[in-house]
Parts: sequence; C-alpha cells; structure tokens
Amino acid sequence: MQRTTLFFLGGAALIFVIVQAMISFGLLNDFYVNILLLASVYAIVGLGLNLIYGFNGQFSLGQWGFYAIGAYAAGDITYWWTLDKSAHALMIALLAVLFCGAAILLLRKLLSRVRGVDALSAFTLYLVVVIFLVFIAIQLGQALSPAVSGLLSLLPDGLSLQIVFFLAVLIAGLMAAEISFLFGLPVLTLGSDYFGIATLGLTIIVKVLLDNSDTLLPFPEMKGARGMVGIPEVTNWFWAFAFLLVIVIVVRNLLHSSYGRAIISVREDEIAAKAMGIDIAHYKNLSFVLGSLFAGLAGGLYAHINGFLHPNTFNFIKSFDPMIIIVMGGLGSITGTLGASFAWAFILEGLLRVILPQGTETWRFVVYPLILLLIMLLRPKGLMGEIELPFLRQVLPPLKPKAQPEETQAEVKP
Amino acid sequence: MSDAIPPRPAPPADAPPLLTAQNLTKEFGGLRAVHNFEKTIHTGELVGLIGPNGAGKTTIFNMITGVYVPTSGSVIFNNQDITGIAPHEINQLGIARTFQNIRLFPNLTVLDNVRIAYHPHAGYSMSDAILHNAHFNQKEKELTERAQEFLGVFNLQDRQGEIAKNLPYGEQRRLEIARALAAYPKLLLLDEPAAGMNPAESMALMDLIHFIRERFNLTILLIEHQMRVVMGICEWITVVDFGEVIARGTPQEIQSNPRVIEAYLGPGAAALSQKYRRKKPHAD
Amino acid sequence: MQTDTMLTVQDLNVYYGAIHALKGISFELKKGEIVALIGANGAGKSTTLSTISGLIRPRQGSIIFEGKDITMAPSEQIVRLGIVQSPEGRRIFATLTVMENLEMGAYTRSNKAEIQDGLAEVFKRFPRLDERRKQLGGTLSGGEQQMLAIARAMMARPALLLLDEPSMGLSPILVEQIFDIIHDINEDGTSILLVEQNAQMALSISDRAYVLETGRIVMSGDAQEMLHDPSIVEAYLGGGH
Amino acid sequence: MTPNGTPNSKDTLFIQSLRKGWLGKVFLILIGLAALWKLGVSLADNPVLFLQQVINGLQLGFVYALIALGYTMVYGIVRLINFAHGDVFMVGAFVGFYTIARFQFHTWPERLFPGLPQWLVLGVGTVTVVLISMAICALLAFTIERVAYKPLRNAPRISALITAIGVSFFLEYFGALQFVFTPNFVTFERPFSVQNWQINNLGIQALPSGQSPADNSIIISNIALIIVLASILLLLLLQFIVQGTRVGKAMRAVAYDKQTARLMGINVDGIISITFAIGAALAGAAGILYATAFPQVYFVMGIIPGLKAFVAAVLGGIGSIPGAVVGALIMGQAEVLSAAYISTPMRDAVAFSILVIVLLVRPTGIFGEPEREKA
Repeated sequence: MQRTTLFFLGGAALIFVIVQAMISFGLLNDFYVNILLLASVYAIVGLGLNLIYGFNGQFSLGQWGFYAIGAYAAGDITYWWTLDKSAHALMIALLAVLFCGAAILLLRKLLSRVRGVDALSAFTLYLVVVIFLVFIAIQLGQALSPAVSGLLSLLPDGLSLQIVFFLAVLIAGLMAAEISFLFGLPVLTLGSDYFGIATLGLTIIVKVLLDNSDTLLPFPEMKGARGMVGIPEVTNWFWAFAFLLVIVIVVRNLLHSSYGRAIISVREDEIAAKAMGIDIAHYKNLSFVLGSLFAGLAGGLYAHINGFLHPNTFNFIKSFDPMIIIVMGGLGSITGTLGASFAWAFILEGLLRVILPQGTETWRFVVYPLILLLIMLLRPKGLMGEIELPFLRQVLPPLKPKAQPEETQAEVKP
Repeated sequence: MSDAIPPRPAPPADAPPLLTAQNLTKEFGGLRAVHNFEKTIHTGELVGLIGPNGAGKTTIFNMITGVYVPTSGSVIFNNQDITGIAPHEINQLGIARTFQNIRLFPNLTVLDNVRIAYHPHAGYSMSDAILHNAHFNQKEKELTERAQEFLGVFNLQDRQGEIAKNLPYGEQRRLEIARALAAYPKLLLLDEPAAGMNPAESMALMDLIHFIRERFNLTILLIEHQMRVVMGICEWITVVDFGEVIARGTPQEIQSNPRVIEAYLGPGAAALSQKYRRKKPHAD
Repeated sequence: MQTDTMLTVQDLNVYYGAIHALKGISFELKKGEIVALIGANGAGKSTTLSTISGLIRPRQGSIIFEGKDITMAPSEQIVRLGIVQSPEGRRIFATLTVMENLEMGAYTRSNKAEIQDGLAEVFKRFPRLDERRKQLGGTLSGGEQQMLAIARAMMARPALLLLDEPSMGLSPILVEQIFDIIHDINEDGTSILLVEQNAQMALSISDRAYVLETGRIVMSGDAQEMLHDPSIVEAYLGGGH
Repeated sequence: MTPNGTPNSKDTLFIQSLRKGWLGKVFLILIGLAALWKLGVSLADNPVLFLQQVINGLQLGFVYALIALGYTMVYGIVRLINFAHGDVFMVGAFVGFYTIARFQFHTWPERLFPGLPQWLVLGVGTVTVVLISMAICALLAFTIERVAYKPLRNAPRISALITAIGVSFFLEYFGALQFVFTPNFVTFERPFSVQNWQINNLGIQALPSGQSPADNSIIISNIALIIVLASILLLLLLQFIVQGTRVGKAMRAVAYDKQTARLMGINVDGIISITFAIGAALAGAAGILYATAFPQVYFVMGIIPGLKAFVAAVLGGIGSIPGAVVGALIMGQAEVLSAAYISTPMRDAVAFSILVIVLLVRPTGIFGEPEREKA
C-alpha cells in the first residue's frame, strides 16, 4: 500500500477514535454531536453534487430532492419496523429497488444496441416497465413480509434494528439513484441552465408531494406538512463516519480512473470529448445517478439523526446549500467539499447560534450572505481552490528514464 | 459546373475507398453551407481540402465526424454507412480529428488529455476502477505507459504534468494531434493545423504530418489555409467555394487553375491595383 | 494629402492568459492613408485592432491617436475620439433592424439633424440598405451584412476606420464592390486601417502595408511595391504564380 | 437531435418508434389530452366557476408578468439568474406599505389642495405611491448590481449565481430585522376601497360590500381591473422603451453582442445597470399590485411569486419579453386552475411539470431562440 494511502486511512481512523472518545466521555454534548452528524450528511450530499457539477459540469439543483426522497424512504422503512416489527415497508422497497435496478440495467444493455434512441421515448419505456415492476414488488413484498418479519424478530432487538437501518439507507440511496436515472434521461439533454431549472423543479415537486404525503400519497404515517415522527435515532458517529469514508474513497478511486477522466472530459469540452470517443450522454447520466445515490444515502442517514422529518427541511431554498458548500470549498476539490461542509455546519448552525445573543438569531442570515458575498468577491475559486489532501490528489506516474536526454524545443514560455 | 472540374487521376484500381462522401449537403435554416459535396479517399492518401473563409470546409468535417447530421447525402467509411451516427461512435470506428481553434481539455494535464482518448480501450470495468484492484492497477499502468510513450513520440513527455492550457500554442497543437492519434484511428482529419504558426513552425508541422503518416499508417484529410503547407504535403487537393467543389487535382493542377486563383485572389489583383492607383509619386 | 501622423502604435504587447499574442508591435498611420495589416490566421491582426479599440488591454506599449494617449481609454471614449471599428465576421445585431443597427452606429452622437444627414449619406452610398431599412439584420445576405457593418461604423463619423476582414466569406464580385466602397470612403477623407487575409486585395487598395506573423511585424513598406514583390507572393500564396 | 439514420428494414416497429421518438411523443400527447379533458369537463360542469377562475388567473398572471420581465431582461443581458429579484418585489410591497400606512402618501393631493374630488386624490395618490416604490426598487437594484454583480462579471458564472442567492438572503433577513421592515406579517392597507361587480344573466351590477353575490355570477373587483390595466400600461411602456428609445435599442444590442456594442461606443456597464433598474421598477410596481390583491406583506413573500415568475420567464423563453408575458399568463392560469380542479397544494408541482414538459418539447422555451451555433 502506498504511503499516502496509509497516512490517509491512519488519519481517518485517528479522527474517528478521537471524536468517538470525546463523545463517549461526554466531552461533546448532544448539540455538537448533532452538528457533527449533520456536517457528515452535508458532506456526502456535497460530494455527490461535486461529482455532478464540479467534475461533470452539470448544474443540478435537484440534489436536495433526492436527499428528501432518501430521507423519507429510509425513515418509513425503520418507522414500521420500530412501530410493530413489521418488515413490509422494507420488503416492498427492497424488491422494488432491486427489480427496477435490474430492469434498468437490462434495458440499458438492450437499448445500447439500437443507434440513436430518442431520450424521451426511452424514458417512456423505462417508466412503463418501472411502474409495472413496482406494482409487482408491492404484491410480492406484502406476501413475503410476515416471513421476513418473523426471521428478523429472531435476532436480538438492537441487531435487527441496525440491520433494518443499514438496508433502509442502502435502499434510500438506490431509490434516489433510480429515480434520478429516469428523470435525468430526458432532462439531461437540456442545456446547462435549463437542466438546473428542471432539477430545481424536481426538488419543488418532491417537497409538494411530501407536504401532502398523507393525502395525495398513500403514506399517512408521514403526516404531510405536520412532520413525521417515530423514526428511530440510529445514526451515530460510527455510521456517519463509515458512510462518509467509503464514499470519499469511492469518489476518489473513480475519479482517478479512466471513467473519472471521461466524466471530467465532459466538463472540460463536450465537443472534444465526443470527438475522442466519449459517450457524453452516458457519463452525464452516470455522474448524475451516482451523485443522486449519495444524496439518497445522506438522506437515509439524516432521517435517523433526530428521528423527525419535516417537509420544510427539504424546501427548495435549502437546495442551494449543497451548491454553496461545494462552491465555497472549491469546485472539483474533494478536500474542499469535506472542509466546507464541516465549516459550514459548525459556523452556521453552531457558532453563530451560540455567539449571537439571544433574540438576534435572524442576524445569522444577515451575516451569512455577507460572508458569502465577500468570499465570492475575494476568492471566486472557493476557499480551498484546487487544494487536495495527498491521498485524494492525482499522482502523476513517473516517467521511464529515457535513453538519451533530448532537447525539448526551445520555445520560451511567457 | 462539374464540367469545369478536371478529371481526377484514377486511384490505385484495386484498393476500396476508405471514405466516400456522397452528395453531402448541409443547410442551416435555409442557408446552404455545403452543397452536394463528393469525395473519395483511399487508404494511405494525404488529401487537402482548401477554400476561402466560410466556404464550408469545417462543415464538411463536422458532417464526416457526426457533429452535424447532413441535410442529405451520406458518408461511407470502411464500407459502413456512418451518416447520422453519434460522434463518439464514429471516433471509435476509427476517425479522429483536431479542431480549427484547438479544443484541448484545458484544465487537465497533458498526460490526462491523451489518456482520455484511450478511454474506450481502457480494458477494465467501473467496479475495477472503484475498487482499484490488481486488474485495474495493471491496466491503468499499461494505459499510462502507452500514453507516455505517445507523448514521447510528440516530444511532449517532459510536459506530462503541465496543465494543457498553459502550454505554448505550438505545443497545444502538437498535443491535440497526439490526442487524436492516441486511439489509433484509420483516418485523421486535421482542421487548419498550421493556423497561427510562423513559417518555421509550419515547416516543422509538415515534417510532423509526414512522420505520423508513416509511423501510424494513416490516411489524412487536411483543411488548411496556408497554401505553402497544403501544396507542400498533399497529394490530392479539393477546392471548395460557397459550399461547392470548384476544382480537384494535384497541387500543380490546382495552382494553375484559374477558378482557384479567382476564388482566392478575386478578380486579378493587378487590375484592381490599377483601378485603385493611389496618387503617389512612387506608384509606378 | 496631408502627411501628419494620425495613429502611432508603439511596442504593443498583448497576452491571452499565458499566450503572448502580440510581441511588441509598432506601426503608424498618417492622415488620409489606407494602411493594411496582412498575415495568416492567428498572426495577431484582429488582436491589434481590438487593442486599438480598447476591447483588450495591452500589458505593455502605447497607442497615440491625434496626440492623445488612448492606450487605456474605455471603448466609448475611443469611439467618441473618432476611431471606429467594423469587426471581423461583421457582427451585425441580428435581432435589430437595419435602421436600428445604423442608429447604434450613431450611438455616440446626439445631434439629431446630423444623424439624419449621416443616414442620408449612408443610404446614398448603400442603396441596398435603404431598401431594407425595416428588415432584421440577421436576415440580410452576407454581402448586405458587410455593407451594413461598414455603414454602421460610418454612422459614427470616424476619422479613422478600422476594417477587419471585410472580404471574409464574400464572392469575388461582392468583394470588389466592397473594396470600391472602401476606396470611396477613403477618397472622401476617412483614414483606414485594413486587416485582410486576402493579401493581394489588401495591397491593391492600400498605400502602405505591414505583414504580421505570429504576433510580430516581419515586413513593412509601400503597398504597391509589396504587391509586385515576388517574395510576398511566395510567402502568402505558395509557389506557382 | 434525432439522427436520420438510414431506415433499416430489419428494424421492428418498436425499434423504429424508439428511434424516431414516437413513443415519447405518444406519452406527451397522452398527458396533454388528459389535461385538456380535465379542463373540458370542468368547463362543461360549471362554466361560470371556470370563467371566474380564468379571470383570477389573469389577474395573477399579469402580476407574474411584471416580475418575470425583470428576470428575463437581466438573463438576456448578463446570463444571470437573478435570484434576488423576488426580494426586490418584496421590498416594493413593503415600500408601498410604509408610504401608505405610515406616511399617508396616497392622500397628498388632498392635503396640498384640499377640496379636490376624491377620485382624483386617490388616483394621483396611488400612482405616486407606485412611482415611489418603483423608484426605490430601481435604486436598490442599481446598487445591488454595482456592489455585488459587476465585480464578478468576469468570474465563473456560478460565483454570480451564488452571490445572487446571498443577496436574496440578505434582503430577506435584513428586511426581517425589527428596525428595517419587520419579521411579522403586516396587513397592507389598500389606498382605495374594494368594489365588486357581479356579472350574470341579468347584466352587470355593483355588489355592495358584505352582500353575497347571486348564484351563477362572475365577480370582478376593481382590484382585478386595476391590476390588469396597470400591468398592460406598464408592459406597453416597457415595449416602447425597448423598441423605440435609444437606450432600449442599446439594451437589445448589448444583449445580442456586448463586444460589438462596445465598438459602437455604447457604455455596456451603464446599459446593464439600466436594465437591472427597469426590471426592478416593474417588480416594485408588481409588489404593490400583488399586495393590493392579497393584502399581506411579509419578508419572505417574494420567494414564491419570484420563483413562479422565473419559471414563467423560462417557459416563455428566457431573454424574450413577449415570452415572459405569455409564460406568466400561462403560469397564472395553471396555478389557479390546478388549485381549483386538481388540488391546492399541487399547483406548484403542476407549474413545474408544465415547465419541464415544455422544455422537453422546445428546449429554449416557447419564444426562445435556439441557442446560437458554437464555433
């Protein structure tokens, strides 16, 4: 293993242990632990958005919508489990996600043989198949639910909850990813600003649906605009840290591969990328789906921090937060996104709330935009610019020693 | 109109054409940019496409490479109809190109610019990439070494870590050609490679084109403004003006073709000079 | 014909990012002259004009127009002083009518009567534009657009007209028409700095010329002499003529 | 773009339909038919109610149009989605509130010239209030542009967008401070009293306040009339400025090509500032009209109408002035009709769904020009 990798993993382990110890010994109160978890969740959403916007160049304002989908999906699954040890929500969602995922992969393979498929037609086809499969999953899931519930109940309470929670978060991510695939199919063909607006539309539509989840959607337990309660508070420092670490490594590994370079080439110059044999539609879709997967996972984690979900959390105004975070941290910088998420959560949620005297909370949002303005004016490339930790940085492969040193052309660089 | 075009010397009889453009026409909202363009290119040829600014040369390139779908007509490459196929697929079939106003991936390193061109041949799956497993490491190493070798051919290996947009102009041109060649195309389209070069650089470019043609066994179609370059290296030249072919032939034929002289120079410069004769003591 | 210097460009250095586009260009233009800047694509001709017009700031060097240093002056002021450019590719406001395009040309002038005179003059010179007053700029043909671009620049009453590639994309017949007009405009007292890729055309109409190559002036002299100098023909057209 | 690949006889009908996009078109047509059917049924069911909704939608649509123009003009000229524009609208409403409630500005003609007829006092007074609000909003937008946007003109576009979001927050929460506006809802005092008329098979009758209307009658208020008339007046004025004046032509020239505009001696920065100011003035007027119709003023009241107007601008084809008006009228109808016939909370979702569908069919909006060709 390389030295940078060792340093990185060692450093990560150290941070985890120190923070965990501080929590265990009560050095960090709930307020700060909460911010810590929130920051990790923001970091995951931010990494996803950075992949989409910072690395692939697609201006998405929809990540907050996928975050919301993930939160409510995961929350609903664990809600039913805690309420009456029923795995029906788990089974339905699991089967739906698996069936649809398999169908999407299969259809994609088939469609890739047909040249020049119209995006909207493909979308229609996928939609019909997905709706059909979701219907089947509902029937099958309900049929299987008693057996699975029984099996899970055999495990000790704590363990079964952790398993259901873990599955719920994964399902949340996959669900967000699959919805983003469907949505992105036609919408990614739009130009950059229009894509942004359409994804903003998605965030707003999701919020409206959540506001009316009890009346318009068949989820009375979500209680619409009154907010959903009864979700177990499972997300702790271990889970938040583990998910964040895995996602950082996945993003890093992906970016430092040919696939990552293909993703970045789309941002750099679409026309040149096409001319180099890169299927840009595929890579736009890929990064959008991956980014949304992360948003869904983050949502799943978020739902289990406070055990309470409210549609206002997923207001479209807040959908700018991840965008602000990644721009502050520096577009195309993983380290920047991590740093900015934690800084943002601590300063905005923590310090400003603690420092400002009672009754002047609104000043927070007067000071915050001013800081934002100043940073944009003074450091338009973000606070960290393109700085990366050594492990996250791309290392140039060494050159093989050449037989004889040739003179490079003596062109003077200005 | 076609009767004015001198008959083109017969190509080697047995070789099938590598590229055939038939009746290619492109209209932009009623404006005809290219009309009934016909061209056959055989393996191994180095063909020039010349014509005044705005004559439709780049539009022809864009139709061959799939950037534009022709309004009518077809492109046959390697016995396959590639009309209307997506640009990335055309590239994977073996046609690579460079651009008139250099299109590198500006914020990436020189090495990555070339490595991106290898992407369709990377040889590992996305899960390999995410896991960074042994197979990935092996393939990635091969790919990188190949890219470095390639940079070596173009004398850019010491620049591998440089950000592309910071390279001097001449090196950017070379890098763009290197990138186009990285995936071993059969046909290379060069869009004004000598633009902005001085005579010495142009000469070096001509040598480079000759060299890559031999080394990579290439067929080349070249748009160029600098007649010196075109006349110096092309075996066949096609001249377009107002979207139509006005002449084709060898460089010698083209240089003495009155229609070409007119298209490039307008109605006899000497006559105009008489007309606009300035009231100056030294004007004749 | 007067011989006092109108425009002096001294040691102009311009960079685009890391690229050194103009490497110390110096030249001058006398009142009443047509001076041509010729050279290949990317030699820096258009950059020179953009720098004179104030669109690009030079890193080094100076531009003196009728005794005033305009090196760092904003574009509006340069236009007001009497340097007006007809840009490369014509750049007609496609969404404005012909008439409105001409009004934009006269933007810096406020005397309504004078503008009317200017319009009358322009329409006399370009009767085609008169017929198409109400048409949108984008619907004109290439030749008409080029006429409009020159007419628009003339509406500002320039003392010095900068013309960037007026022959681009035009048929030989149209090119000749345009050059006739350029000649007339100059005869009527406007000095002209002409950028052309079509070297012979440019030389045939100019008094003097400068040859640019990758950001440097490599040759200068009397246009007529250069026109008959085989080495120029050689350098720009290849052998064989 | 659908490539016109040569038709292959081996292709099944299904593959053909994928390639030519028939499947997608069928999908869109089905959605369209469903919407039309729903509207048709509603109209047949109760035409009076339907017409009433259309009139309400018109009133709302015109307010949106005034806001949408600011978005569309600014985007057309600097390609910036000015998220703070909705908050300028809010400031306009608050300025109206203070000039009326605190300074009683709407009655100045009476105070200056006692004995004037009441209609003249109210007319002149109301116009004064609107003008004050427009002027203050214009000044505000001018300042915002100079301080926050102009320094970023050469920065990446995202910086300006983030800054716009920042400005939006700032206006809201600075306005929410007790000593600026207020963090509370306040009731907007109309400068004139409401007068309703009912239209039914008996003709038009004035409806005294407090009396409920007869069955089967459409109600039109003086507020609706004033909003529609004032909006049309302002739109005509804007049309005149943009088409007929030197500054307006310069605005169009700058929007089309800044570089060349500069070569014509046009002060591009000045024109951009003027564009911001004109857009903001319209938003200020819209703020007062909106508050007159829905008399509650609140520091975040600009967000949703701002968003709707923005969607309207995109729907109509951002950068196009007639597009903004058409888009806004569609938006107004969509909102009111979907609230009436689908469900109130769904109206935002419907609005955005319409937007997404229109963009899929016409990627640059109804009146939008196709994006110019890349070099």
